[in-house]
Amino acid sequence: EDVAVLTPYLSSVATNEMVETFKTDAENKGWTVNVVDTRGDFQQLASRVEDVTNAGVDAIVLVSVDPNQIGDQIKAASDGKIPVFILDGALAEGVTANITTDNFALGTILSDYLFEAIGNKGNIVKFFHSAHPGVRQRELALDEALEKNGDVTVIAEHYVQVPGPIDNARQAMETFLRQHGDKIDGVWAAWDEPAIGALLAVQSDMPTSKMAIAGIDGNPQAIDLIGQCTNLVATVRQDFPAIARTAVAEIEKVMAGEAPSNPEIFVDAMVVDRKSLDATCDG
Amino acid sequence: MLALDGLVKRFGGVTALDGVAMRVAPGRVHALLGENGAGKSTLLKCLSGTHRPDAGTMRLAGAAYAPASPRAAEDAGLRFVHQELNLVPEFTAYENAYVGRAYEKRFGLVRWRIMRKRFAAVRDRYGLDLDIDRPVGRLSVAKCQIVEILRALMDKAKILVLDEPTASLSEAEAETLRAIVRRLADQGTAVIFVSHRLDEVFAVADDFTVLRNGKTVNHGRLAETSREAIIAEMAGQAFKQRARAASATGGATMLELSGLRVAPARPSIDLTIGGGEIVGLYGIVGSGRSSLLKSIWGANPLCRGSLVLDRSALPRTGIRSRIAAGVAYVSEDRRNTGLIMHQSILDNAALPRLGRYRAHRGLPVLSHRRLRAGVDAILSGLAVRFGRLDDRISTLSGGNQQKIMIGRWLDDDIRLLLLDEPTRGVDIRSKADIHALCRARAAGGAAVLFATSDIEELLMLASRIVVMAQGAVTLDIANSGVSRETVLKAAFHAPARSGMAS
Amino acid sequence: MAFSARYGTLIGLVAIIALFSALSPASFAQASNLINITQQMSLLAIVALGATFVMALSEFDLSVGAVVSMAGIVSVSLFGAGWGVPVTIAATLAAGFCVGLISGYLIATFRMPSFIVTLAIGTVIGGITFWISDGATLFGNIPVAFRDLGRGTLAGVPVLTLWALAATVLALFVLDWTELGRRVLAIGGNREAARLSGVRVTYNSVWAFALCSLFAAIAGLLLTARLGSAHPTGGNGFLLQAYAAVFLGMTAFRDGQANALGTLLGAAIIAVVANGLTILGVPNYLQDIFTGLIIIGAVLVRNIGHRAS
Amino acid sequence: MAFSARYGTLIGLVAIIALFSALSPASFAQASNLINITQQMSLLAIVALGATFVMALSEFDLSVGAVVSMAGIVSVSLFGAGWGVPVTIAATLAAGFCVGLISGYLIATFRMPSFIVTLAIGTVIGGITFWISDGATLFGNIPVAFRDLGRGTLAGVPVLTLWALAATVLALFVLDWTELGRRVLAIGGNREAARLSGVRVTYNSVWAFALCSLFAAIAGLLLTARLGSAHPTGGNGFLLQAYAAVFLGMTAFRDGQANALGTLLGAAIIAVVANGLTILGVPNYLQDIFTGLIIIGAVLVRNIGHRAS
Ligand SMILES: Nc1ncnc2c1ncn2[C@@H]1O[C@H](COP(=O)(O)OP(=O)(O)OP(=O)(O)O)[C@@H](O)[C@H]1O
Ligand SMILES: Nc1ncnc2c1ncn2[C@@H]1O[C@H](COP(=O)(O)OP(=O)(O)OP(=O)(O)O)[C@@H](O)[C@H]1O
Ligand SMILES: [Mg+2]
Ligand SMILES: [Mg+2]
Repeated sequence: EDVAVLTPYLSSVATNEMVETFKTDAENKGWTVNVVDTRGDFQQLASRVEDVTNAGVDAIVLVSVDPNQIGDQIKAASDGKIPVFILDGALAEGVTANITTDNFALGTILSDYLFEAIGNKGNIVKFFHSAHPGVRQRELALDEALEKNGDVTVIAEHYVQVPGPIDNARQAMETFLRQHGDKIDGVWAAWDEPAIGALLAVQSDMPTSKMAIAGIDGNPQAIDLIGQCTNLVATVRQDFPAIARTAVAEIEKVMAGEAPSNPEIFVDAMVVDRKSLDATCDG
Repeated sequence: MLALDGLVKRFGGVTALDGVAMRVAPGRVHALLGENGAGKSTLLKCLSGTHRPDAGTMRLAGAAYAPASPRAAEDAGLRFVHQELNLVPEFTAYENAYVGRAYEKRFGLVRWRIMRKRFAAVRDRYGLDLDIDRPVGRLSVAKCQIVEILRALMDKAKILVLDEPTASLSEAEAETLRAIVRRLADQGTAVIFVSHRLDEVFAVADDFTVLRNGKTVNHGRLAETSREAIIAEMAGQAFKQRARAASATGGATMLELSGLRVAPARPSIDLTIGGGEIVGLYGIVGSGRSSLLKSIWGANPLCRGSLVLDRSALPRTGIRSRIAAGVAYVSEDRRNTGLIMHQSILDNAALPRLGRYRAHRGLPVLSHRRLRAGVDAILSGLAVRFGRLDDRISTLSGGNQQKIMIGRWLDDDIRLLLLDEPTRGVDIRSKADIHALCRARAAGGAAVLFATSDIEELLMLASRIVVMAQGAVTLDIANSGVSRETVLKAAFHAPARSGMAS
Repeated sequence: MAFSARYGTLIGLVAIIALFSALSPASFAQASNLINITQQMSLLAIVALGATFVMALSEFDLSVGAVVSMAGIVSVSLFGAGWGVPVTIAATLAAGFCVGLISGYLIATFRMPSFIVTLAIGTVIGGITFWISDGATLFGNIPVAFRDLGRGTLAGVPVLTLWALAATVLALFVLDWTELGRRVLAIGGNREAARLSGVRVTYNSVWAFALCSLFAAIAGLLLTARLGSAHPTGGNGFLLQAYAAVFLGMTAFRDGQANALGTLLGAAIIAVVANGLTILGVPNYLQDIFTGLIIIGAVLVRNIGHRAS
Repeated sequence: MAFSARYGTLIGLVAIIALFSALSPASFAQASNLINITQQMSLLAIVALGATFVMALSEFDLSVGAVVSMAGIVSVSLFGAGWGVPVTIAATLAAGFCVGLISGYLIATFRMPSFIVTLAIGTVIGGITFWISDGATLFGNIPVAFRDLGRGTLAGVPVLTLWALAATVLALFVLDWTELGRRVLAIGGNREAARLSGVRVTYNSVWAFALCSLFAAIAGLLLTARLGSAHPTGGNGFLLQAYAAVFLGMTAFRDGQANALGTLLGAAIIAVVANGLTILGVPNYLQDIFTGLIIIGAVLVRNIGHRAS
């Protein structure tokens, strides 16, 4: 079978991991997988969906896409009897199934973990990027958590620039460290790359700091850094391989003429921290 | 020393050189003569390695000579001053002299002071006047020409090639240059000299070659021929230069400048020109003629003073107000401020009067048919040699470009014609054509104000002579029986601080 | 001039199409796919045609991407506020036009470099767009009448294709048949010579920038109609592609001057390559590599021909 | 020339610093913060200094961002393959240098527009980078000795700042004191004149492009050392900022020619604005708006002074 995988964010670590796992699993099943990246361009994404629809692929997989952004093209594909699967996106008309982790839930897990790590009290720095719909959900979850917990305040926040999120977050964090210094108790990063950037700033400018940094995604570099007992204490790992594997299974089912087990399938997330990594840290 | 035979060079359909032969001897000045478009510059560009001839042989000191690039030509000992300026505008004069050759260096580092010193020494040795620290983009055309000449004189050349080096120089500088050329020839350098000023050619050159339509039509020693014979050979027919102009007397006042200052520190200028008058503006380089014309044209804001055209005052600045009032202006630097070199002949010729070629009066939509017809009319009045209207204007010979630049402004409602060095680089016949155009405008009641650095032309065309020095008017007299000496004296006259003397 | 020098880039496009047709006769070389390509290239073509005006002036406008994004967000916001289709379109286009007026005014009056001014203006516009949208993708409340401006077909031709054709004709007309266009090209060719010939440099420059932004705003509206949503950075990807199209077009005809037909050709090359490589199922990284090589090849065909002549 | 015309952009920078100092004396106007800014601007400065060479040639190199990314990925891959620090650095720099050689060769020999060639080359490089890295962020196996090239301080000055200073001195030196630099500037000022005067246009142009890519590769290595990881598109954000810095610098001194000190000044303006606005805690959309306005203001100061004189 011919499967087309399309995404505007292939250069993002999380998206890349899903695509790679998907490719491996699907190719093991003997499918031909064609990956298309449009570098954040939705007009291009729409065009490429049209192309693969015209080329008559057997299934279309959209990764990290909000289907509302290209509603007509998805509808055209499903009208052409091509099933459309979405990884880490949302549900909309024409979508056969959306396999994802609930981003709002991710945000809540992160916020709760971080608040507890700083003793439910203190100042945090927030790194966010509201242009990405999933990442924005996490931000909304933080807002809700802050409302519930009046003792935690956002002392500074930074809108992370993409591309180059690590360096950008690092520069902002350096600035915040000079400005607020010891007053910062924690760093809330909407995904792991800014968390890594913040950590690099802390390591070079305030190596003795005890502040806790946490992010989302389970980025391998972040996990590595957590294992090294740095200030980066946790990441909420979305199980991207599981998302991808679930998608392969669902596609297989649909191609065999069955209905998907559920139009919206949630894959669980888990916290990765020193404890879950069995890291032994002193102090 | 240099022997050329059967050189042929074609550009698409145009045959620029069609079997040229020429012999240049060391220690002699060789004049290369011909009308505009005859192929002089093309021939020299074959010598400089810019163009590669399609056929023919070149021999230098007996050996075959076929430069693959300008660099190869330089290495062979040739130095060029091309007709068009080739300078880097942001660089100073002395750095321009080093572009394309080895800089003075130590440990790989450029030694600016030594370079400056060496260039200044060359300038002083040849007695030329030049500010060498200013970026050449801010020098006048004439000064740039001097930079080009000095660059070619930086080290001793076997052959020095000068393509119309005096076209933008005034009498004094041209005289200095001629002296330099003689001096170099006496020291053994072969000089190829292109000029449309025949007096100058007879004064400086020993031998000559005449080109016509890309062919050598005659060559020999200048001492054995005459001015008339040469003119006839260039034109292919006998051609009589018109004698001195009958001085038209001015009609009613057309232009009146009073208390005009182009900049706060410059002297004030008063000048009146009547309808039908042709006023020639003479001065040495930097005397302020171009600034004055530009100010009248409204291109440089006036600092002070008033400007009245045909009894109605003109605003201090604004070119369009001048155009609306029937003024036309031709700049002195066709390459940088006159024409758009990479656009077509059509585009260039139509630009000032685009509004004429509308399909309908009320709509700003052009009719290409009218455009072509209009431009054809302009060109046919000028005897321009060209291929197609859509060719780039840069493919025309310099003189033909000049004619288009003037011709595109000429029009029946012109009341004041401002010409800055209008016949620069133009051959004798075309010069006569341009002069005839001026006279026809004047006869039609227009006032003509032209700046020139050519005294011959000044005395031949002007009905009144105005001389400027250091920004002020130092002479203003009717042109009857005026001698060269009177004019030159006024041009070197240091004016009283307050301004006008006459 | 040799044939390959004169029509080199066009030959390049034909060669690319022939190649893809040979490799994928069943999918690429179908009429329906070729028609679809004309639709896919249409928005890029409109943005690039706008950029052609400022390139004719020998300037840059780096705010076009931001203006495309802005137009989308502004229009959906206005629909959200209950405005009707015609008023919303008019207001959005006016906003786009004004952006160009401001850039053009700053650049022409103060002789500031257009590269930096328009980059800065683009940043400002991006901030404003973000402010209006809160950084979120906006959808919903978009009237069907508006959406139909950017989808569907008319007599078998995609509506977007018709818009792009209209934009091409307009740009061609302005640049070749109006005084404004000829004057803009003259300023682009030699600013000082044009000024001394009586061309109003500021006035004409401002128009060129305003038209450029206007075209970008049109593309933004059509993009929103096509997608049914507006993203605060959704148009930014057009920037480099649009200039690539204009530059490809400048090598195509008329010896280095920006021109409308050339720009259309440039946009077509970019769109055909993207479509063909996707249909062939070439791996993602190879697509990038091929795209780059094909574009260089397309220009090279022409320039080698040019050198030979 | 009036003082404000001569040093306008510098005055702009001083004014910006004064403004931020007044608004945030406790955080912005601290020596430690100002030193930190020099570190934050350093990589941008290095990329921009490289771009200064091609701008001196009056050309563009749009592949710099891709080369920064490539250098990072290549170096981490080589470390992963067990190569030592010096060899890896040498190989990466050589790769960067070669990219410039290729672009420069195509542009100078075939007279292709640099904008389109370097855009295409950048796309090809991006594809190759993706291929090597599989699109993933690479980390691990990076020797500490290498990482220390991009972090920490030497005698109280951040190491990165020292690198940027060295790059500035080198660029200044090449452009102002070597024949190569002067020839590049001559070609940029008047290509035809330089050619007719015997300057080897191709040779010198190729050098300018090669140096530009080399500087970008250096920045890519330092970025990797600084972050301890390499991302396949991590350097792309430098592209527009680097040209913004060069253009700001061109308005700063010397009447419109690209120059090293000006570029450094341009990079400083961009870095100071980003730092100051972050410290003031201005919301992100307002940061964009202010950044744009401040940059326009910085150029305007100079150009208004210039007009007056
Ligand atoms: N690059 C070119 N492309 C096409 N035609 C050219 C080119 N260069 C010169 N020509 C043509 O060759 C002919 C000779 O031109 P050339 O410049 O040699 O004349 P010239 O004798 O120097 O005239 P002038 O006295 O006006 O300088 C002209 O008809 C000109 O139009
Ligand atoms: N753009 C400029 N910047 C600075 N000085 C200038 C500029 N243009 C002209 N000048 C100076 O003003 C004076 C008058 O120059 P102008 O060009 O009017 O003289 P001119 O008599 O026409 O000389 P030329 O024969 O060289 O054209 C000269 O000293 C010249 O150096
Ligand atoms: Mg000539
Ligand atoms: Mg003059």
